[in-house]
Amino acid sequence: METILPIENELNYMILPTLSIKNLHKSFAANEVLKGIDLEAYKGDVISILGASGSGKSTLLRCVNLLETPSSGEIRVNGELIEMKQDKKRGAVPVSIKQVERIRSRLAMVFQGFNLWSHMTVLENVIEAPVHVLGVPKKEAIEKADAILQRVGLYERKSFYPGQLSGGQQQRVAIARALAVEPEVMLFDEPTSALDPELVGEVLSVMRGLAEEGRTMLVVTHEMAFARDVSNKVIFLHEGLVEEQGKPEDIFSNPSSERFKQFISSVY
Amino acid sequence: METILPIENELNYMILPTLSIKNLHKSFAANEVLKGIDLEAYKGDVISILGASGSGKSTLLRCVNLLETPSSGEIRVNGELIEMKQDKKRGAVPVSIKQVERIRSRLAMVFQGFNLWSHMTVLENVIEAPVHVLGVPKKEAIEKADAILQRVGLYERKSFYPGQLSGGQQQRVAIARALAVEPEVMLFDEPTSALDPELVGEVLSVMRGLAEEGRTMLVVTHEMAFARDVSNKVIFLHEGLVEEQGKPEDIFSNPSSERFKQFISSVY
Amino acid sequence: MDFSIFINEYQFYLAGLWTTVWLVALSLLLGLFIAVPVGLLRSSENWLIKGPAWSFMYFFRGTPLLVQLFLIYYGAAQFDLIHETWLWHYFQEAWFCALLAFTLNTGAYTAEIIRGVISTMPKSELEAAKAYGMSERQILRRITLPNSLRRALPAYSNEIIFMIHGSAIAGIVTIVDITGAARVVNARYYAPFEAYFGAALLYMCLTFSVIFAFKKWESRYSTR
Amino acid sequence: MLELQNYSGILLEGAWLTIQVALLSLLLAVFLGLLGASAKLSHSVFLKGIGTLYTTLIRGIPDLILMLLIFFGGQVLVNNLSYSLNEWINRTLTGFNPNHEWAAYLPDYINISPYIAGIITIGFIFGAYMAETFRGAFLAVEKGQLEAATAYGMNKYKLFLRVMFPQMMRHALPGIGNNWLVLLKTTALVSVIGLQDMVKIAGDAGGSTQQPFTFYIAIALVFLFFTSVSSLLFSWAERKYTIKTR
Amino acid sequence: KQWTQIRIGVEGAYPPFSQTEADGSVTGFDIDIANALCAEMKADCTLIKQDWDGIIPALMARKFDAIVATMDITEERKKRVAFTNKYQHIPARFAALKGTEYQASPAFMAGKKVGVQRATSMDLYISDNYPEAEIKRYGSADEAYLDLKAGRLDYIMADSAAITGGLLEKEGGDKFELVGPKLNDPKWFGEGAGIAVRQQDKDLVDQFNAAIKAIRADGTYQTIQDKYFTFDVYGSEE
Ligand SMILES: Nc1ncnc2c1ncn2[C@@H]1O[C@H](COP(=O)(O)OP(=O)(O)OP(=O)(O)O)[C@@H](O)[C@H]1O
Ligand SMILES: Nc1ncnc2c1ncn2[C@@H]1O[C@H](COP(=O)(O)OP(=O)(O)OP(=O)(O)O)[C@@H](O)[C@H]1O
Ligand SMILES: [Mg+2]
Ligand SMILES: [Mg+2]
Repeated sequence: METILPIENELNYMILPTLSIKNLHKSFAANEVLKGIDLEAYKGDVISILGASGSGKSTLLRCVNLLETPSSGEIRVNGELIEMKQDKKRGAVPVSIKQVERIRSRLAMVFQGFNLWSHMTVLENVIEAPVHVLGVPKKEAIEKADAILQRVGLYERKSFYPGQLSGGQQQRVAIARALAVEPEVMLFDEPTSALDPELVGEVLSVMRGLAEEGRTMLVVTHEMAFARDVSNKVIFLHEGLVEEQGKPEDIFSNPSSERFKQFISSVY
Repeated sequence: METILPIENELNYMILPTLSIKNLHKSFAANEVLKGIDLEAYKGDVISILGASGSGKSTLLRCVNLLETPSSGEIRVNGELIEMKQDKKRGAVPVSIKQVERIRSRLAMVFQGFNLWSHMTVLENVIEAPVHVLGVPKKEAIEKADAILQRVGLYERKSFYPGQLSGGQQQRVAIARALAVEPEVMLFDEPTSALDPELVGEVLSVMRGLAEEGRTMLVVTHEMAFARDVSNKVIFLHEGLVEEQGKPEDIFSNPSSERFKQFISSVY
Repeated sequence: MDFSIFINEYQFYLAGLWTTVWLVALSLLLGLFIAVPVGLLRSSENWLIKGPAWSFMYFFRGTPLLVQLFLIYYGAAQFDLIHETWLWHYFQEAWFCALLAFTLNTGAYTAEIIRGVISTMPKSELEAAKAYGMSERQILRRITLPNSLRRALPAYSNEIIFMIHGSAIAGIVTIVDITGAARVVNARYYAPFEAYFGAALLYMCLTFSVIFAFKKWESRYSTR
Repeated sequence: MLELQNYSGILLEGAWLTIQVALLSLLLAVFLGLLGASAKLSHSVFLKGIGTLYTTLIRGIPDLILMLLIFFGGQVLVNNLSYSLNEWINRTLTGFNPNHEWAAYLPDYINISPYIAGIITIGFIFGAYMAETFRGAFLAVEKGQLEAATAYGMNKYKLFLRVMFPQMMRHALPGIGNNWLVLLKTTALVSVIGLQDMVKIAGDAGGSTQQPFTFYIAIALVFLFFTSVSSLLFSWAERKYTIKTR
Repeated sequence: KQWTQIRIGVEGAYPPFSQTEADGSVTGFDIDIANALCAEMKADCTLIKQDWDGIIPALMARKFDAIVATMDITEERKKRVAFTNKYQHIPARFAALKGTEYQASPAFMAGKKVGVQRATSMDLYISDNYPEAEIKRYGSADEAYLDLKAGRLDYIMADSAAITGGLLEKEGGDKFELVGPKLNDPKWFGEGAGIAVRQQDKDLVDQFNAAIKAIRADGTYQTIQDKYFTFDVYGSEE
């Protein structure tokens, strides 16, 4: 059942970061949303990204897998630099779309609204990328998908369509879909904001499981409790910059930034 | 500005309850959702209704103003019984639709999705019921509406259409519309579930203001903090019955029901 | 191409244009009078009320306008009830037959538009109206109708354009509308391309004015 | 009624012709519609212009006029074109070889029968309406669905085939159904350019027998039958293709 | 150039010259003549049915090479197409309900409803001579007969033989009669009906002219005429 073996965290700090972002800038027209973000994630890291609405959290995640093209900066996945060049009209653009597609297939995004493909069953959603992007033989992909679905507790629903599932179930399918590509890094954009409190609990416990397994994860979240209890690093974005960062046990009890102090006090 | 004077709570316990529900049952076909609910709200009461998804919270609220007709049971508003008779085809139906319309005009519902009338401006939404249902002269209604809008901070937007407002603003218009009919009881159905954390804070603070003013309110909510800090009574629905009820300070620290204990522990 | 034809015969075309305009405008107006009650009846739950409205709409939306026109124009004379009574006074006129066919046709289509917007009226807004104690009639007058009217505009502007297009068949039953004029000009000069091109230009002016007017009207609502 | 029986054979043939014309035009319309929608959605200003011109012009001109224009004007255009191409080839060849003898390399005329003209015209007209339907359907596909595909590394082509197209069809189906019903009724107009379809036959028969009402009501019923069957088929298809929900 | 393959346009709604049968085939005087001419010329002919309205444009658009459809040889048409010699010549007449008065004066005809087939020589005649009349133009003569019977028209005007064959001798035709004089003023009605071809196809005109002469001479024409008419439809020999 266990498809990925947990790896000791300490060991990995000595080797390459799985994901490294250097001096990332992103503007929409005249509006500079990200003003130089640095971030490194090592294998097994679970990084929570906090910030007020509009602070650029989603934009940051979307830049990582190039759903948005950054204005400037460096992104490396497992040491491989995504090559970019300046284009007069469109700003920075990737040099090789092939490379981007390959790198995207190693990152997996779990969208806020899940974005499951509504014309495919649960199983089809999960095997789509392995079969049609990675070229895994269909039979093999199904076997693996079955195992993953079992794990997130959805094996019985595998021939349902997304519209027939509850929010929490859809969220778990989205996670299963992401797991199926054995990603280097999983990106979560507010994975619980549309769920009711009981479902929130359900989803967070699945994510906690992934963390324990040693998955590398970037999680945009409003759940302080999750940031505090599950992640090993917290980043607080404010006005396009990393305003505060550190281990959760440190920064929640001892915030250095005024703005962060205010932020955590305003959240119920 | 202050249109309604706060009244001492203690005084009111001696007189009639504003809203009283006795042994309310409601079935959809074979599915009995409410299995005998009793509830009394006195002037100035703020009652939070908690419960898992599907436990019948919305159904209860909708029965109160007869958007659903109860299968059996008694509903009294200010002592006046809503008369019902048994109809072979449709179950219990109100005897006099006139009476129902009159009683509805004394209750005001704030819907989860706001349900503002999209073809009317903010001001028109607010004066619609006073002018066309209660027969208040238009000029007078506008004056009062202006005062209410000022209070919820939307006076400047009064000639906007709902589609031009943000979620939090729409929510406040919905509250203003409810206030304008000077209702005996305000019914809120998950007033914050669709909002982001900062807007949640904004809306809750408006509601807290209403509570301090001595409004009678029934609030279906997932916000434990609201239930704890603002309401003076909490009801927990489970399988169609009131499983736990009491003052928030008592039941949160000292829940008697196993199920309620579990429910509050699952909520972050 | 020889555009002198179009220039020589422009008065003829203008007369045709006028015929098209009043024929279509009058049909639309009368059609609307039929459509509102029929659309409301069709929205009823009761089959006794809904049935006749349904059959009317079913027939006129299910068959070609051309066939409807032929049925009325050529078919009417087959019935003594029409042919031998005062009714014939009207039915013998081609314009009356065309007006009747167009009116019934657009009436049926417009009724469907009305039924559609009423049935897609946001339930939530109706519930809000109920919750504030409005009576059924008040809800219809204050909420359903004004809200629906606005949503019906785009579909109705389409219906007007279809009606302008559809009216081109009036020329087939001796009416000298734009198409009729083009046919006569074609017959006179044996120059179909020029004759029909002229007609096409006039129709384009008509439809684009309608589209433009409705864009203006709709833009008043667009930001809401 | 006897007359109706006498003519029933040829009326049925006419009905069959109506169906053929309608189906073939539908095919052409879907093809042109996809092209038109792609053009309108493309980033090229030129293609966009062509697409917009196409859909706008068609919306401006009645079907009947277009039909007359294409049937008569189009024929003249095509034949003059092939005629002058022939001339041109011959002249060039004479340039190389003065002894060259004039010959028709392209057909001297291309006969556009009312059948073909009807199909082309109706297909061309409804291609424009289909283009609008498809464009709307493409735009109705949720952006998130496409982003998910991009995020999982699909290329443009796979994205179109695996996600865009199947999702688009679902949004397009009601529009296609509507267009089909209108198209079916528009085939009645081909009688005007002389095709022996139901309407034309009913007209001729009504004229000869002096019972136009009988014949027209008969074909009205046939049309009702066609439209009803189509509606049933389409609502079945829509049910089949709607995304399943709770 | 000798033509061996000829496509001929016919109308199919102008009995007895051409009419459409219940099975969809076309028959009539024009059809028989066309077939006889083709046999005479040893040409392979295809008959193509075309509404009167578009028959000349269709010829010019090369939909077919010749028109055999009782088309009067008029100056107006000669500007567009070439004609063979006539192959028949029948005067035009008015028809109306029995007992209807008719006077050949513009004042009398003012406001009267007259039906004609669009783009015929009759159309032109009425337009020029009775501009005050309410002229209703139809795509085919059959449609005009229908409206006359229905009472929408006071008069119709067409070739006398066509009226006889298409209206008077048909069911319900006994209520109507021909009125007014025979009309054959060459100004409007030309010198009879000929076969129209494109102006550049002079060789085809010659071919047809020879064939017409031949079938007149060998009795084929007479046989065909007797099948449809009891009188001479050719008129005087040139
Ligand atoms: N495509 C875009 N074009 C222009 N501006 C954009 C675009 N996407 C985002 N922005 C702007 O960038 C800023 C950051 O947006 P982003 O979605 O990253 O915020 P966020 O931190 O995810 O907020 P939330 O918590 O509300 O999701 C906002 O001010 C937004 O208006
Ligand atoms: N119109 C209806 N017809 C049939 N069943 C219904 C209807 N409305 C509600 N129900 C059922 O009644 C039960 C209670 O529904 P209700 O909407 O009251 O739940 P709730 O407590 O408000 O849940 P949530 O927190 O998800 O809004 C559910 O099982 C639901 O399926
Ligand atoms: Mg975001
Ligand atoms: Mg609810």
